[in-house]
Amino acid sequence: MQKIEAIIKPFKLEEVKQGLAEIGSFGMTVSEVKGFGQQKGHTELYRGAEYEVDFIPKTKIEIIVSEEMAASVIETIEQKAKTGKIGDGKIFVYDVAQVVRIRTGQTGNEAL
Amino acid sequence: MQKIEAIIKPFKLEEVKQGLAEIGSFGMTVSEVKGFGQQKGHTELYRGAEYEVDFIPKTKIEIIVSEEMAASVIETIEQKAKTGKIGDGKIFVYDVAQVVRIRTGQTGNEAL
Amino acid sequence: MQKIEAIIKPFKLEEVKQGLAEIGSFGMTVSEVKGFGQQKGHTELYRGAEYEVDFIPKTKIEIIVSEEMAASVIETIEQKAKTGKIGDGKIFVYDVAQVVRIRTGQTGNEAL
Amino acid sequence: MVFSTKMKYVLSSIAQRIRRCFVFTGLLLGPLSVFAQETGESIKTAAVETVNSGDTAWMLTSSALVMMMTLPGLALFYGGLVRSKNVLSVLMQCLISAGLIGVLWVIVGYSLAFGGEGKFFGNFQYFLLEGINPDSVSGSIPTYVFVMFQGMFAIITPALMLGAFAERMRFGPYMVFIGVWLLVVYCPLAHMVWGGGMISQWGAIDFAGGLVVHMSSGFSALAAAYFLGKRKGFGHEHIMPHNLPLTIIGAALLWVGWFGFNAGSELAADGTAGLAFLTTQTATATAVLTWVIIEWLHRRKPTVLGAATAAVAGLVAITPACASVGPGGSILVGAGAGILCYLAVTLLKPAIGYDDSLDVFGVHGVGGAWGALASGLFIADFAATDAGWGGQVWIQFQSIIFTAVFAIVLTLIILVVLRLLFGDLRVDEEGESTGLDLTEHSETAYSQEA
Amino acid sequence: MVFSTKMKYVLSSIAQRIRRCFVFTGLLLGPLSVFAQETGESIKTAAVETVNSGDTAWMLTSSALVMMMTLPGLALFYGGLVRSKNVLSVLMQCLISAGLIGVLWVIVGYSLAFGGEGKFFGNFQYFLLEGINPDSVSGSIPTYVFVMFQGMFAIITPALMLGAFAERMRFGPYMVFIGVWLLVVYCPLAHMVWGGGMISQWGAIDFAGGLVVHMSSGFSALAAAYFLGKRKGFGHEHIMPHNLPLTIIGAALLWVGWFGFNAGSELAADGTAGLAFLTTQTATATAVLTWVIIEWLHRRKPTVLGAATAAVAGLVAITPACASVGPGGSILVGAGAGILCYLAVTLLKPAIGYDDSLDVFGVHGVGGAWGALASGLFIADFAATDAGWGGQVWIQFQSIIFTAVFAIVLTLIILVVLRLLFGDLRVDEEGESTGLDLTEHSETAYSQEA
Amino acid sequence: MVFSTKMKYVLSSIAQRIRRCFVFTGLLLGPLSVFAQETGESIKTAAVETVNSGDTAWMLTSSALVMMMTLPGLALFYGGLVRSKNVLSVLMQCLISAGLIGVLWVIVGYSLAFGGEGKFFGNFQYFLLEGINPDSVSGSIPTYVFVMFQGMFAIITPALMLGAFAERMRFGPYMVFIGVWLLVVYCPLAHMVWGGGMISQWGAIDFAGGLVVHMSSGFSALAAAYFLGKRKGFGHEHIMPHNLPLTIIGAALLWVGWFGFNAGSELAADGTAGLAFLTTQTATATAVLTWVIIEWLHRRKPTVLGAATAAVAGLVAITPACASVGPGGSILVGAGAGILCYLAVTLLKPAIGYDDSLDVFGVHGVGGAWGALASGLFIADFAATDAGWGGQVWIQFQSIIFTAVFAIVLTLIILVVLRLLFGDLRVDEEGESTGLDLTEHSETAYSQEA
Ligand SMILES: Nc1ncnc2c1ncn2[C@@H]1O[C@H](COP(=O)(O)OP(=O)(O)O)[C@@H](O)[C@H]1O
Ligand SMILES: Nc1ncnc2c1ncn2[C@@H]1O[C@H](COP(=O)(O)OP(=O)(O)O)[C@@H](O)[C@H]1O
Ligand SMILES: Nc1ncnc2c1ncn2[C@@H]1O[C@H](COP(=O)(O)OP(=O)(O)O)[C@@H](O)[C@H]1O
Repeated sequence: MQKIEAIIKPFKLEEVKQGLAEIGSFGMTVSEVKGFGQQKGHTELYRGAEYEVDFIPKTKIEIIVSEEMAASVIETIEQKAKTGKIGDGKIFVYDVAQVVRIRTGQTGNEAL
Repeated sequence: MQKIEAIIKPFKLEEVKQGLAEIGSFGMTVSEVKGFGQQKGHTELYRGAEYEVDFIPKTKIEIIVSEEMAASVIETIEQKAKTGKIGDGKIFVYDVAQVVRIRTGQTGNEAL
Repeated sequence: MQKIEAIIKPFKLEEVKQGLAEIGSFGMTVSEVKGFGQQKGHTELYRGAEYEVDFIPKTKIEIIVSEEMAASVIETIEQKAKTGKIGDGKIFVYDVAQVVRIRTGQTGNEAL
Repeated sequence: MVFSTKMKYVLSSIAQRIRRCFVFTGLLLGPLSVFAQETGESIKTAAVETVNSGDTAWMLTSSALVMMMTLPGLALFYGGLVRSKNVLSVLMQCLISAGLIGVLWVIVGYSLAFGGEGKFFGNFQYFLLEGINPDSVSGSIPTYVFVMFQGMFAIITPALMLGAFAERMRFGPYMVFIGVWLLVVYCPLAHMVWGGGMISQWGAIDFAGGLVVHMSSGFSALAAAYFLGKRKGFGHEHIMPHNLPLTIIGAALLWVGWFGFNAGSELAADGTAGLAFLTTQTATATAVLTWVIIEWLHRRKPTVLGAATAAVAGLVAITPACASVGPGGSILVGAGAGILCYLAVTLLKPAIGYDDSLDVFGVHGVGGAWGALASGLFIADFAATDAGWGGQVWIQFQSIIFTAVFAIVLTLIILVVLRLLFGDLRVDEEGESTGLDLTEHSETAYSQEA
Repeated sequence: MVFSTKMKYVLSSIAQRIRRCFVFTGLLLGPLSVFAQETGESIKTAAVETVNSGDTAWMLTSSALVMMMTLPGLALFYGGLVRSKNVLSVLMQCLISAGLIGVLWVIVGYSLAFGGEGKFFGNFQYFLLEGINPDSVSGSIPTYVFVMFQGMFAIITPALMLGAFAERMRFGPYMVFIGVWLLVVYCPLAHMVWGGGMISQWGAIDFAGGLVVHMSSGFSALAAAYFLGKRKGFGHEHIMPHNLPLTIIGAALLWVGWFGFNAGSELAADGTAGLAFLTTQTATATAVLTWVIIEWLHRRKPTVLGAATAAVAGLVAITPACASVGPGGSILVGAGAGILCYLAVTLLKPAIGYDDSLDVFGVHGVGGAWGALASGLFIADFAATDAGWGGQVWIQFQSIIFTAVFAIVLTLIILVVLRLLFGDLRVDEEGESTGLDLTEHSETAYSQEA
Repeated sequence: MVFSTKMKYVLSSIAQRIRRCFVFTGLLLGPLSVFAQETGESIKTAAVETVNSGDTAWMLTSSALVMMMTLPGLALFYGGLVRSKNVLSVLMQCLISAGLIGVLWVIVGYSLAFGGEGKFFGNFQYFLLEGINPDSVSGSIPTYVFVMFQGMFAIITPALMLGAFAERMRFGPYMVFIGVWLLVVYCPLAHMVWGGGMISQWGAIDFAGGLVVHMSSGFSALAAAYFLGKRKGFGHEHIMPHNLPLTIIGAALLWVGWFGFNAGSELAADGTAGLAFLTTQTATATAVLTWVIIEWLHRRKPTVLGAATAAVAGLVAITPACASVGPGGSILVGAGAGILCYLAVTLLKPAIGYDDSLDVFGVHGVGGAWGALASGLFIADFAATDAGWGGQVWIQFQSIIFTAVFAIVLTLIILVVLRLLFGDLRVDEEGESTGLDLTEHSETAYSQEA
C-alpha cells in the first residue's frame, strides 16, 4: 500500500474530492497547513508597520491506497488541483508497512 | 523504528493516551484533522439552505516506536479507540529511516 | 528523496526557516500540533477546579529533500531549534517513493 | 371599522376561553390561593398621576439595559463557558427566552404578576394588556414602560437557569419548560414580592429581585441539574470553556446592564436610584477583589474566569440590597458574595457532586440568598423599617426559605410532568457527544473556509 | 478675533462654491423638483420652545443606541456571516460609513434632508449646521441632539446595503457609492417622509423609517446585488458563515439599539415612546417565535441563525408601525414578518437566483415593505388618522411602491455612473479567492502566534 | 441599633487611623502643597439645590456608558491586539481595575479628588463617602450619581495605560501600580483640573478629560514602556494582533460609551450636552476619514485597524474640546488627531524605538495633548473665555506641559519604588514566551474540545 500526500490550494479540495469519487471510493484525511515555497507571500500592515508573511494557507490530503490504484489517484489529483499558477503544490508518495481498520481489526488492503 | 499513525474519534484520545501509558511511556504528537470515508457526514442549515458536510472531525496521533514495541502499541490503540461503530478510524504504519532528539543529538531508539 | 519531519517549539520556527534559507532554498510545509512527551504540561484552573493539561503546543515542519541534502538540513534544524531544555523536539526521517509537482508534472528531485 | 378593533374582538373571545381554562386550573391549584377572578376592572393607576419625562427617560434606558443583559450579556457569558460544539445551543436558548417569554409576558405574564390583589398570584385582568393604553400611567412613568421593564426581568430569569443543564437538554422540552416555569414559578413569586402579594405583606426587602430573580432561578437550577443528571464525561474528562473572551464580554455587559436592573428598580431617576447605582458598583468591585485575593491564596493564581464569576456574584448579591444599604454596607455585601460564592463553587459543588454545569446555583442561588439576608443585616439608617433590625432580618430569612422551597418543589413537579409528556428531556448519548449545535440545530458555530 | 471665526469665513466661502455646484446639479435633476434655493434663512425652530431635560436625556441615549446598532451591531451581524477571509472588509465598510457619512451629514446631509420646504429634497440652509447653536431647540430637545439622532440613521442606512454585495466589492468604489447614495437616495427620501416633503404630505405613516431606512436600503441592495453579480462559487460551493456567535452578538446589539431607533423616534420620553418600545419588543419576540416554528416544521430543525434573522426581520417590520399599532397589532406585525421574510430568504431568493449575500433584500426590503403596509393595516384606535382605515392603507401602499421604484432606479443610475468612472466595481478573481481582507486592506482577521 | 451604625463606627475609627497615616505622608509630600486637613465638615452642596430627573437620567446613563468603555470596550480593544497567549491577562487587568479602583474610589479616591480646597489635591472629608446620603445633591443631580460618574473615569484611566506594557508585566505589581498611581497621579490631577485646584484656577479648558484622563495615562504609559523595556522579540519577530474583530468591537463600544464620557461631562441633559455629543461624533468621523486617506496614500491600503485606531484618536482629541468648539472646529480637531496620531504611531515610535505595545502614548498622549491645545485653538464664539484667544491657548499650553511632566515624573518614581519592593516587574523569559495567560492566571483563552 502507498500513502499519497498532496499539498494543494485550499479552494481545490472540493474538486479533487469529486474527481476521486469518479474513479472509485476512497477514504481520505485532510488537514490545514501552511506552506512555504516559490510562491511568494504577502504584505500585512499593522498600525503602519509592514510585515512580510511568507507562509501561505494550503490543504494537505492524505490517502492510503493499494499499489494498483496509486497511479490513477496521483493522476487525478494532478489534474484536478492544477491551475497552472505557481503554488499549485506537490504530491508526495510513501510506502506503507501496514494498515488496520480499528472497527473490524481488518488489515492490509481490506482495511482501506 | 516505525511510525504508527492513527486516525481516531476525537473523544477517544484521552482513553488511548491512558492505555498507552499503561504499557510504557511513549511520546506522541497529535493534530486535528478532518476525515472522509464510509461514515456519513451531516446536514447543515443556513438561512433555509441545506448543505451536506462530508468531512468529520478526527484526531490524528503519531507515535514513533521501536520495532519491538510496534505491535503492542497498535494493539492498544485498536482496543482503546474502538467503539464498534462506523468511523472508528484507521491505523497506518510506516518505516522510519532515522530519528534525532534535538536537545541531545541522540539518534535512533535512544532518541525516542 | 527523504522526508524530514521536525517537531519543534513554535517560537523556533522563524529561526529554523532562516537557518535553512542560508544553506539553500527549500520548500516546506508547516502545521500546528500538540505534543506529549517528557516535557511536563501545566495546570489550568477553572472555577477552582484544577486540570492537568499534558499536551503542549508544538510546530511540525515537513521538508522533502534529495538524499544528498538530507544531512545538512537535519543538522541545521538541530542547531537552530535547540534550546537545550526539555521539549526541544525530534526529527524523524522517512523515505519518499515519489514526488510530483502539480503545476508542471515534474517528478523526483526536479519537483522539489 | 379599524382593523385592530376586529382583531381585538377575536382576541378577546380567545381571551375569555383562556381565562376560563385558567380559572379551571386555578381551581385545581385551589389549596394554594383564592384565585382572583375579577377581570376587566379598570387599571389601578390613578388618573391624577402624570408622566415625568426624566423618570421615563431613565426607565426606557433601564429596560434596554436589562434586555442587553440577556442578549448578548448572558448569552455570551454562558456561551463562552461551554464547549464549542454547544455554544450555539446556549445562544439559542437565550434567544428563544426573549422570543417566547417576550410574547407570553404581554399576553398573560404581566397580568399574572401585577394584576389583582391575590395573595399568591395575580389575575387575568390585563390579558393582552387590556385596558392599558399610551396614556396609562404607573407612578411617574407610562404603564407601558413599567410593563416592559418588568418584561425584561421575566425574560432573563428563566434564561439564567439554562446554565445548570447546558450541553445536554433538548431544545423542545427546554422551550416548554421555561414557558411553564414562567407562569408557575416566576409570575407568582413576582406577584408575592412586588405585586402586593404575601411576601410583600410580610414586609420583605427585595429591591431588584434577589428572591424573585436570583433565588428563584438559582434554586430551580439546582433542582433541574439534579433531575437531568450529569453530562457525559463529567468528573473525569476535561470539560473546559471554549472561549473565555466571550465569557468576559458577557460578564462585562451583564455588569453594565445591571445598572438598569438595580437603579432602574427605583422606577425613577432620583437619589435612591443614585444610591442603587453606587452600591451596585461598589459591591461588585469588592466581590471581584475578594475573589481574586482568595483564589490567589488558595490556588496560587488569580483567574480571569474567577474575577468574572465574582463580578456576577457581587451583582447578584447586591440586587435585593442595593437601596437598603449604604456604601459601607455594599462593601460588606460584595465581600460576602465573593467568599460565599467562591466556597459554593469550589468546595460545595465537588463535595455534593451535582453537575450544575455553569454554576447557576453557586452564583445565583447562594448569591441571591446572601443578598436577601444582607438586605436586612446591613440595613442603613436611612432605610430603617418598622420591623426593626432583628425583625427585618427574620423577615428576610423567612422569605429566603419560602422562595427556596417554592422554587425547588414547583420546578421538580414541572420537570416530572414534562418527562411524562416528552420522554427523555436530554439528547441521546450520540447527540451529546456530537454536540447540541449539530444535533439540535444543524449548525456549526465556527467554520473554516476553503 | 477668535480662530473659529476666521475658519468659519473660509468654510463658508467653500460652502458658497459647493452650494453653487449643487445648485447646478439641482438643475440637472430639475425634472424631479423645484430645487429649494433659499439659504441663510433663520432656523425653523421657534424661539418659544424650551428644552425638556427628560426628553433630551432620552434622545441623547437613543442617539448613542442607534450608533451602537451600526458599530458594533450591524458590523458583527454581517461580519460573522461572511467567510473569515472577508470579515475585516465588512467591519471596515461599517466603520467607514460612520466616518464618511458622519462628516457628510453635518456638512450637507442634514440640510438636504431637513432644510427648506422642497417637495423632493431639502436645501443648503444648514450647510455645516449654519445658524444652529447650543441654544437652538427643536420641539423639546436641543437641535444639535435632533441633528445627531438623525445622523445616526443616516450612518446605518447605507451600511445596511453592504450585505448585498459583501465579499466582492472594492473598497474605493464602495466609499463613493455610499456617499453619493446618501445624498441622492437617502436625504431626499428622509425629506419626503420626515422633512415635510411629498410623502409626508400624502399622510403616510413611517414612524421610525420603514420606508426611509429599510425599504430604501433593501431595494437598493437588491439592485446592487444584481448589478455586481454573484460571488465566485455561489450556488455550488459551500459558502458558510465563519463565526455565528459574532452574528448573534450583532443581532442582539441591533435589538437593544433598536429601542433607541424606534422609541427614540418619538423625540420625547412619553407614553408614545413607551408604546413604541413595547411594540418593538413584542413584534420582535413574535417574529423569532414564528420563524423558529416554521423552520422546525419545514426543515425539522430550528436554527439560531434563523432566530437571529427573524429578530432583525421583526425589528425591521415594526419600525414604521411601532407607534400606530397596539400590543395585539404588534404581534401580528411580528408574525407577518417572520412568515414573509422566511419565504423571501428561503424560497424567493433561490427561485430568482440573485446573490444578495446576506439577505438584505429579504429582510430589510420585504420586512420594511410589510411593516409599512402593516402600519396602516393594523392601525390602533388611538392612532386613527383622518384618511380612515382603507384610505390609510392605500396611502401606505402608494408610498411603498414609490419608495421601491425610487430606490431601485436611482441606485442603478449611481452604479452605472460609478462603473464608468471606476471600471469594475468588484475585486478581480484572484482577489476574491484570496479574500478582501488581504486584497483590499492587507490584514488578516485572526492570527496564530509563534 | 441598626447594624450599619456599628459598622460605621468601626470603619470610621479605621478611617481616623488612615487619615493620620495619610497626613503623615502629606507632610512628606509637604513641599508640594499645604495638605488640606479639615475633615468632617459638611458637604459642599447647598441645601437649596434640587434634583432634576432628566439630568439625573442622563447622568445615570452616562455613568453606565463610561463603565462600558472599560468593560468590555477597552478590554476588547486591547485584548484583540495582543497575541492569543496574552489576551486573558489584558482582560484581567481591565477587570481588576474595575475591582480595585471601584473600591478605592469610594473609600478615598473621590475625597482626594473632590474634597476640600487644596491647590494640588483634595482631602479626606469624604472618606468612605461620609456625609453623603441619597438626598445629597450636586448641581442638579444626586451626589451619589456624581461620585459614580467620576468613579467610572477613575476606573478607565489607569486601565488605559496597560497597553503600554502589555504582554510582559506581572499581575501583582500591576495591581499595586494602578492603585498607587490612582492616588498619586490621577486624584491630584482630577483635583487640580476639576476639583477647584491649581489648573482650574489657571482657567484651563478640559471639558471631559484631555489632561486628566488621556494625557495623564498617555504620558505615564510612555514612562512605563521605557521603564519596563521591550517585549522579547520586539522589532524582529512578527508580533501581530490575534483577533482584530475583537479589537473592532472594542473600538466600537468605546465610541458608543464615549458619548456618555463627553456629553455626560456637562452633568446635565441640555444644549451643551447636545453640542458635546455632536462634536464627539463629528471629530471622530473626521479622524477616521483622515487616517484612512493618509494610510491609503502612504501605504497603498487603508486598514481597519488604522480606522479603529483613528476613531479612538479622534475621541481622545475631542474629549477636552467637545464643549468649546463648534461643528466646524470639531472637524479640525478630528483631522488633526488623524494626522498627528498617525505620525506618532507610524513614524515617531519606530524612530525612537520604545515598545509602547498598543500605542497608548501615540493615541492618548499625543491625541490628548492635541485636543487640549485645540480646545483653545478652535474655541467657538459661544465658548469664548475672559483670557481671550491667545491667552487661552497659552493657558492650554501651560497645562499640557505641566500635566506631561507631572505624569512622567511621578510614574517613574512609583515604578522605581515598586521595583525596590517587588523585584522585577516583568515575568521571566520563560513566562513571557509561554504567555501571561498560563503563567500568571493558569488559564487558556481558547480551547478545543475532544
Ligand atoms: N520541499 C518541500 N517539502 C515540503 N513541502 C513543500 C516542499 N516544496 C513545496 N512544498 C509545499 O508545496 C507548496 C507549493 O510549493 P511552491 O514552491 O510554492 O509552488 P509549486 O508547487 O508551484 O512549485 C508549498 O507552499 C509547500 O506547502
Ligand atoms: N484510505 C484512507 N486514507 C486516509 N485516511 C483514511 C482512509 N480511509 C479512511 N480514512 C480515515 O479514517 C476515518 C474513518 O474511516 P471510515 O471509512 O469513515 O470508517 P471506518 O474507519 O469505520 O472504516 C476517515 O474519516 C478518514 O479520516
Ligand atoms: N515517540 C514519539 N513519537 C512522536 N512524537 C514524539 C515522540 N516523542 C516525542 N515526540 C514529540 O516531541 C516533543 C518533545 O518531546 P519531549 O519528550 O517532551 O522532549 P525532548 O524532545 O526534549 O525529548 C513532544 O511534545 C512530541 O510532540
